[in-house]
Amino acid sequence: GGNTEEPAAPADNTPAETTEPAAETPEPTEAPAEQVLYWNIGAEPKTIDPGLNAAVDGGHVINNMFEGLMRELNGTLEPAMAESYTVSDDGMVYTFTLRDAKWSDGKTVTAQDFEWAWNRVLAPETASEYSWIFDAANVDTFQALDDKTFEVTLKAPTPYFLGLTAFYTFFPVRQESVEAGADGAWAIDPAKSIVNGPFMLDSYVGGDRLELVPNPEYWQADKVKLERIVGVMIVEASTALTAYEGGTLDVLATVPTEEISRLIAEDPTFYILPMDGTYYYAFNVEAAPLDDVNVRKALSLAIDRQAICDTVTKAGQIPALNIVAPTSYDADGNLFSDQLGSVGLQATAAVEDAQQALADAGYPNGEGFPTLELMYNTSEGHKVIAEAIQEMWKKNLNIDVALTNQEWAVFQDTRKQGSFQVARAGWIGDYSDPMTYLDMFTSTNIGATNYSRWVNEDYDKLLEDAKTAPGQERFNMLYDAGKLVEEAYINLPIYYYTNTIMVADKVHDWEMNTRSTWWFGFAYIE
Amino acid sequence: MRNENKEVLLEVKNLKKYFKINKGFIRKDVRYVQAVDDVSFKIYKGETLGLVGESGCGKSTTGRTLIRLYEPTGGEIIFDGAEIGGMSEQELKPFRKRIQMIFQDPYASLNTRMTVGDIIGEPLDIHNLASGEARQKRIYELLERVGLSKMHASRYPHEFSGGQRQRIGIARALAVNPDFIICDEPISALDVSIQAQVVNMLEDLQNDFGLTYLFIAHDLSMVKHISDRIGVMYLGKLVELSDSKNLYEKPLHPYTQALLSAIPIPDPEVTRQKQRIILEGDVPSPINPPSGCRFRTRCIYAMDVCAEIEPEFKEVEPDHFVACHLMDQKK
Amino acid sequence: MTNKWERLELKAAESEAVRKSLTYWQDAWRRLKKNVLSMVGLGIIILLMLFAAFGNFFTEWSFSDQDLDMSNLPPTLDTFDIGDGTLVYVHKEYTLYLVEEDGAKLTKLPIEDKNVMKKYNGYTVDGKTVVIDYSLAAKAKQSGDADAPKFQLIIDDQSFTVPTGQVYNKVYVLGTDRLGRDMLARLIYGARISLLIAFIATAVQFFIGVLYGGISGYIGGTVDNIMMRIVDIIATVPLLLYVILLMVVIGPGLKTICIALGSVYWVNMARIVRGQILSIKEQEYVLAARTIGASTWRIMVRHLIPNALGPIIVSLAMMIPNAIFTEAFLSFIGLGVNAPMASWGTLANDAVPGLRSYAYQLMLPSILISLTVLAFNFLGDGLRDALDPRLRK
Amino acid sequence: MGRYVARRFVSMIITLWFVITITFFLMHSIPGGPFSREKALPEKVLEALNEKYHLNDPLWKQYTDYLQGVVVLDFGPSFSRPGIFVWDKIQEGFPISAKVGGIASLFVIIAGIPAGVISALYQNKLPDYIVTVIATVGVAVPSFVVATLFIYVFSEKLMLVPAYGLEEIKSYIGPTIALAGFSLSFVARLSRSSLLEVMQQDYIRTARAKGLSELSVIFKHAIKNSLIPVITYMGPTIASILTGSFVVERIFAIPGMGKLFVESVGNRDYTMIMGTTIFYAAFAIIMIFLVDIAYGIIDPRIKLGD
Amino acid sequence: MGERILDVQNLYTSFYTHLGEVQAIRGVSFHLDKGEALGIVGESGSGKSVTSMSVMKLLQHPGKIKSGKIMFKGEDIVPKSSKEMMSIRGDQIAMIFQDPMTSLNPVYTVGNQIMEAMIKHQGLSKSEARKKAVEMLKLVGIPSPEDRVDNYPHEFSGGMRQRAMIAIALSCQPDLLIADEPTTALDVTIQAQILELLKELKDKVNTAIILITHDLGVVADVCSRIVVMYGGLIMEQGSAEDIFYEPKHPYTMGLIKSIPRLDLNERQRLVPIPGTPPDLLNPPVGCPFASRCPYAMQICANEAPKYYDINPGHHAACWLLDPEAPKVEVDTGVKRGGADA
Ligand SMILES: Nc1ncnc2c1ncn2[C@@H]1O[C@H](COP(=O)(O)OP(=O)(O)OP(=O)(O)O)[C@@H](O)[C@H]1O
Ligand SMILES: Nc1ncnc2c1ncn2[C@@H]1O[C@H](COP(=O)(O)OP(=O)(O)OP(=O)(O)O)[C@@H](O)[C@H]1O
Ligand SMILES: [Mg+2]
Ligand SMILES: [Mg+2]
Repeated sequence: GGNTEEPAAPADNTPAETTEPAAETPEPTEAPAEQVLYWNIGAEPKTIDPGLNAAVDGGHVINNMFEGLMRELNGTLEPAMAESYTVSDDGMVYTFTLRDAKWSDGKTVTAQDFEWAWNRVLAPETASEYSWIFDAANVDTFQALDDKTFEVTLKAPTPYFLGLTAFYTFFPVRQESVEAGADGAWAIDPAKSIVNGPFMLDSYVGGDRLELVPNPEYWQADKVKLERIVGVMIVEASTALTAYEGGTLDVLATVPTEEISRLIAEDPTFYILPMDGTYYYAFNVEAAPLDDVNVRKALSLAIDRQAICDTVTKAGQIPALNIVAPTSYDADGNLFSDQLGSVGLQATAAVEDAQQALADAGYPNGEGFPTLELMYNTSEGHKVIAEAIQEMWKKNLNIDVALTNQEWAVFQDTRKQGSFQVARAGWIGDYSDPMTYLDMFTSTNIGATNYSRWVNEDYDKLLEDAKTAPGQERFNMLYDAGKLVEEAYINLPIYYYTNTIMVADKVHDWEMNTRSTWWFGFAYIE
Repeated sequence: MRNENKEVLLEVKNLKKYFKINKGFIRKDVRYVQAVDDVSFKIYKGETLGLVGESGCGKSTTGRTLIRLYEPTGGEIIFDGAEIGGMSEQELKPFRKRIQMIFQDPYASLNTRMTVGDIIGEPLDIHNLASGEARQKRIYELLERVGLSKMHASRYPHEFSGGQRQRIGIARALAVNPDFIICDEPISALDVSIQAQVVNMLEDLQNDFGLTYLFIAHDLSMVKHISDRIGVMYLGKLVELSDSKNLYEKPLHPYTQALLSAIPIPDPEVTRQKQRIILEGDVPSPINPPSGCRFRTRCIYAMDVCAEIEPEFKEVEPDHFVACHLMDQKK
Repeated sequence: MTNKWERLELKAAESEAVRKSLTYWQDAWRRLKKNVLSMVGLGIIILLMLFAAFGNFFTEWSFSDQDLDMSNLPPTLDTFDIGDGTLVYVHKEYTLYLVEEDGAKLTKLPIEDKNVMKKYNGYTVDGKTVVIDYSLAAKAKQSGDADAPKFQLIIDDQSFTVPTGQVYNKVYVLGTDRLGRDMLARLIYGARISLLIAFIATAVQFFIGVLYGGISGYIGGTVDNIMMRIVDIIATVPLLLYVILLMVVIGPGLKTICIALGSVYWVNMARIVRGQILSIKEQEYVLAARTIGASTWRIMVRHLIPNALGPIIVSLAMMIPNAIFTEAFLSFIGLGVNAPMASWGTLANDAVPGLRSYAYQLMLPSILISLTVLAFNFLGDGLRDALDPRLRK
Repeated sequence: MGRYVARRFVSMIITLWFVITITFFLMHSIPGGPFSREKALPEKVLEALNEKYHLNDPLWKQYTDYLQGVVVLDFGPSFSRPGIFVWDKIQEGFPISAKVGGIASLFVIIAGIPAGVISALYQNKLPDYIVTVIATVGVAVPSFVVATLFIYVFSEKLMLVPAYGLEEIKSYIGPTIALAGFSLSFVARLSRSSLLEVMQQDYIRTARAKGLSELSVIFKHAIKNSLIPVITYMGPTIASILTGSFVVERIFAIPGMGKLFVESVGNRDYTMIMGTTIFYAAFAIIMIFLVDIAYGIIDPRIKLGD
Repeated sequence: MGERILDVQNLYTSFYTHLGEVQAIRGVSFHLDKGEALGIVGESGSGKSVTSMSVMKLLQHPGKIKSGKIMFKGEDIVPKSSKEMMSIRGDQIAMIFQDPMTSLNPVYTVGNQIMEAMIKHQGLSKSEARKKAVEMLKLVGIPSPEDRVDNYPHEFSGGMRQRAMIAIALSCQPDLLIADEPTTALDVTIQAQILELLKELKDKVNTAIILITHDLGVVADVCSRIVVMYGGLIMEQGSAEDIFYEPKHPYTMGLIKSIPRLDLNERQRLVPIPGTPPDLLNPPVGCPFASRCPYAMQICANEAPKYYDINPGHHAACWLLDPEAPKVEVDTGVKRGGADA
């Protein structure tokens, strides 16, 4: 439910606009903290057009400028543009009633705006990279029943659909605005950008910074206290950290790995937050000797994940015992990842079991085992992990491993084509559901996300069925599917990602949601 | 003996060499120094042709063009029947062994990073004339021939005095046993006793091997001593060419006359009393030489015709060529 | 002396013994030998090469041996005496190591009581309770005082903040990297790659760059124009694309690195040499060489290049570190030697992010690279002087 | 001269054309495309993108179309940043890079050459060794280390300069040092060596014989003659300094154009790769041309034409 | 006349090369008065240039003045610092270098190089100096000097460069002019012009001139006194007439004999001095000329000869002049007069 607290008239908030002498000026005697937030966005977002964006950095900015039907606050979904919604009994039809929200130019946000924005994303000529997420959300049809009513029909009951309406691809945009600047150019032009979120664009300097100011028309504008957000684009994490420690930045989204242990000890403003993502290695099941499940098992058991998290990555990562990150819950409210468990994997190395598996594969004590090639994409961080794992395999299994690395774009091709033996991979969930992980390994995704080129018809069927199954029944199918992946040892999960962020003491009420996106709507400085 | 009977070794026909000079940098003001302008002469086998003239009149340029250090702007150079004026460096290589040059500047013409032995040995290496012991021997022989000693072989050019360096240059030229040597003021940097040694040496070589020289100098006494015939240049042109004895006794061109009168005599009394024809006026620039006869601006006999018509270089007496309008008048 | 006034027979001045004549190169070598500093440079280069070749006899570790417990240990350890001469070392990450036998044995102690919230780690050593309280770190940071203690070691109610002594790390003489690998071993293996790269780069510059630039400058005119435009093309077509292509086509390895370096590394040198040649080619001694029929090749090799050696030598020496880091970059891209093998450049690269805490990891390879360049510079200076007969001491 | 410039201009155009062609085909022959993603794009979207950016035209057509665009300075839209045009991006970034780079280049010249002079004057004496050692460190420590150290010491420890951006004059110090370090050292060593060469020449003796002070002997008579290798090196170096350095801009968070190229290769942003390459190449080629012209000014004996 | 401007006393100069010490000058003494022209002649490599470089204190790198004094205007300049020399050089002592090709800076115009000393020592402005430079070029006989001032040295012919060098040296009207073979590259007409100029300087401005040359004709023309050098030593010193008509040293005689004379009409062989000059790395103990001297005696090879005064101002170092020495018939080679003029 939602109250209809109308946003106050703009004149109240902008005394500078009035020509009248400031008779009442309730200037506080003691100057309050300047409500300006300095925030490092990192690399310049490729776009901040909600429909086109496909990256986290753009998502941060968009999340503060636009608002979808729902918004996640303090871990719960709250109605946002929607004042309320109803779900049909079969869980397939969602009917949203919009609240009286306005765009930054004063026009009302209508259901047609949503319809137009969603259609835009789906139109191939828009070339939205995330348009597939409508499929993933099982969206079948949607339409504006009237100005205030928006109806979405799903192909199957989809528990995570509602969550996705808080995701930028499902955000509304204004047709006039979008048409004013092709290909998202409107979004970075303060004159053309029309938004419905708490902040609007004040200036944008490519590669350098963007500045946001409160959107006076935002439906909760009275709760917005920041007067300005300066989003700088510092790519180098150590520079940003220096600036932060020098007090010129208030919010950091990444810190250099090497600094983490120091920060943990020294800096109470350093936070480690969970993140929906898994770091793993893919085994190519078509490449000998990895075509033998025992070999894959041996390799999977022989590594000490705890040691990697403690000494190598150091950012409070959690050793991963299966591929699904511990962020989504089943219909019974159990953490899916925990419930799924693992087949023999431990946080530390299960050396004996690993050696046994290798012997079963016909390589007792690693004898006769060919040199394995482990490939990662060029990056310092990936390199150390690979080096550590290489040594663990050497030590625990007496296996020689050669490391190779490739530039990212090349690596992606290599991985999709399956011309590797072991390849690094990582997956960030697109939505809060195990499906976002399990879906990767279907045979249809060979050449895409199923790097292992693993084919299992039962698995494909289970996932297909799960798409239409309701409630816990669906999750049971997913558990079964998860077990199939685990038993095949096609992946070697290493750890679950975390977010390492820093937020200055003086900043309050900031949000980072489960999709790891910043929200400063109600933040203030004190 | 008339020259017709002799064998021509080198013939130069209408040789021209202009240098482009840019005044200013980007400005398009391109002008040409007419360093050698339409010069023709022959050199017979076994003779020495002296070339004298004012400084800057184009003597060195003539010599350097003959040996193809400069690309001729026009004209032909026929050496032993072959037109070498247009040959490529490749085709020229056999001729490089036969034509040699002694440079005017003993300082700049030696590579400071080579020992004297290597400098002299280089032509031997290039033309595969000697190697090992024989090469060493030949180097010593050459050094002694030019009045240096064996032990100089391992030193570097900068350790020598000007005259000593010039001898190194001569030794280098002699190394290949050439047929024809262009001597560009080979002895002006040498002291007199060595000059005599070198000139004697050049003469000996000529007698022994039938060498031919183009001898550029301004020491007229030495030129007279060594040359069979002498050419006199003025501002890029050959103005007189004659048998040397004849030239000194009966100079026909007014410039030659002035030149001869200016020779210093190594005798304090004589030289201090000597009557000289001091040329009046400035030396004109080869960039825009005077019209007609180039000498007319300083010639005491200058006539109107001199400014209009360029005098023809012609044989006024047997084997005596002059380019002067006075000659026409006399006839 | 009865015959003082007797006539002296004139004889050819043959008497003097002819000194053994030296060639230019022998002569240059003699001069070089007298230059102390360049001999020092040469000595360093030889030592570095010996270090690369035989250094592994001085460390029991291999470049890939890891001990994650031993990560990031510096070459010298600040120790605390916790009584009875038992020494412990507090790691930058506030963990405790037992230091025995004066640094010849290190043991990471197991944490018995770990409290992240209150920021302390508790241990039992020799029956004593030892606690590292690092909550001071945050206070120290807030105080802004760089010297403020970041932790205290509490042993039986006694607290220490200042180390009581220092011992050399005899297990890992130059310390360890973040995976607990011996720095010395890694540096030795790194030397092999980096010195090889230095050698290749020098050779490429010398044999391709010098000749190419020389020919271009000497021949001049249209040939020069074309040759130098080719250089421009090579210099401006992006190396990164080319390298990626090489990686895909040929695959990673030293050979590919050689090809990558070889195809671009001479460009600067070619330009410099050409510039020099342009200014010396009209000199009379070059003309003189032409009149004796010297081939272009000969003029280049004997006359022009020796007279352009100054900048050539400087470039050779100065481009060495550049090559070393280019190799690191190529390795990073995936072209070069594979991890865990590392060159000096890679070691330096990898150590930069950890600069604040583990500066020695950056210093060591940097010092070696600098030393190499310095040695080459001194040798080069001496060589330059020695090759110019006009300059002599 | 005029003819030389004209001829040179033609050859510069041809050079540029070669650079464009080679880069174009190189770029298309390496794996990965602008739209390959970890999670493959739906067929229809990919189709639409390829259609939009003409990537499904035959390669030669893409090539000729691109060439036609370049002629009218149309470098096309960025493939990875929708709505952004390559030329705009370059125009935005270049002035910033050029400003930092210009200061760095100036610094290279006004500090590098005098350092070389001092080194040469005190050949094999203490100042020479000091310069040599500093120059060695200058080339042996790469710019990313210099930059990181600078920020660590001056921004973090001493808090003297801001860690990022270019708002204050002081902010230029770090990038300048990081950018100039290598070249400065190189120039110092190069000028030392060629100065030593020149100081041996006879005309230096002539200059001394005129009673000129040692300083004017050096600055007037020796330096100019010794400049050839220095400006040879400086020409292309200035081009690359002015067009920005990826590493330095990244570390000091300068919104210049140095970052564009490396980023665009990572993204396989074809038009951006081409645009930055062409821009840099054209710039470098012009600088090299200027160097050749400078040869003629410095040393009148050098004739490049004919 | 009479004011002593230069007095070189017992000068030793050596080059310390890696092969050893090249003793280029071994005890040279001579002096020079204002307005006087002293000629130095001698074998190539005998130390003429080194002597003059020593006076300028511009010896090349391994060269050092070992001992001796160089009194310039009564002051010894040997111990002077290079800073002090700076104000003397170019202004009070000027020098024309032997080698015109490499002595001019290739990258500056000739005019620029002439102007320099004038701007420095006479404080002329640029345009004044330029005007003066044009004048100087004209003075030394360069055609169309207005154009030529802007030429670079390599655009000049050898002789023109030499004249440019002369112009530089003369530009500040020095008190002492050292001319090291100033006319070797010049043709006779220009040479005559230059010699005229030198004479004029000497007579009108009272410039003292040291003229180094091996063209005895030139010395005969200009110099009143002559020094004959050989192997780093002075062999004979005297007035021009003494040297030309009364040579007492066999080397001087040899020198005179080897000159070809225009007035000797028949083409005949020149008479050079046979042999090679001594190696100054290990100079002979006795007379350096002994090995080439037709009159050499045992003593010549073993003991350096003393100077014997023949008459005031004329002395020579030769054992033949020793009163004890046996009298020998010498062919002095002198042929007086008889020119075509
Ligand atoms: N830089 C040097 N290093 C070693 N020896 C040198 C050097 N300069 C001159 N000499 C030696 O000093 C001696 C005297 O040389 P100097 O140049 O004075 O001769 P010179 O009388 O001027 O001869 P010339 O008439 O040929 O110029 C010569 O034997 C020469 O080899
Ligand atoms: N490279 C050049 N560029 C331009 N002009 C030149 C060049 N070389 C020579 N000249 C000019 O050509 C003319 C003839 O020069 P050349 O050297 O042939 O004279 P020369 O007769 O040898 O004189 P000298 O007896 O003084 O050596 C001179 O005016 C000179 O300035
Ligand atoms: Mg000449
Ligand atoms: Mg001399």
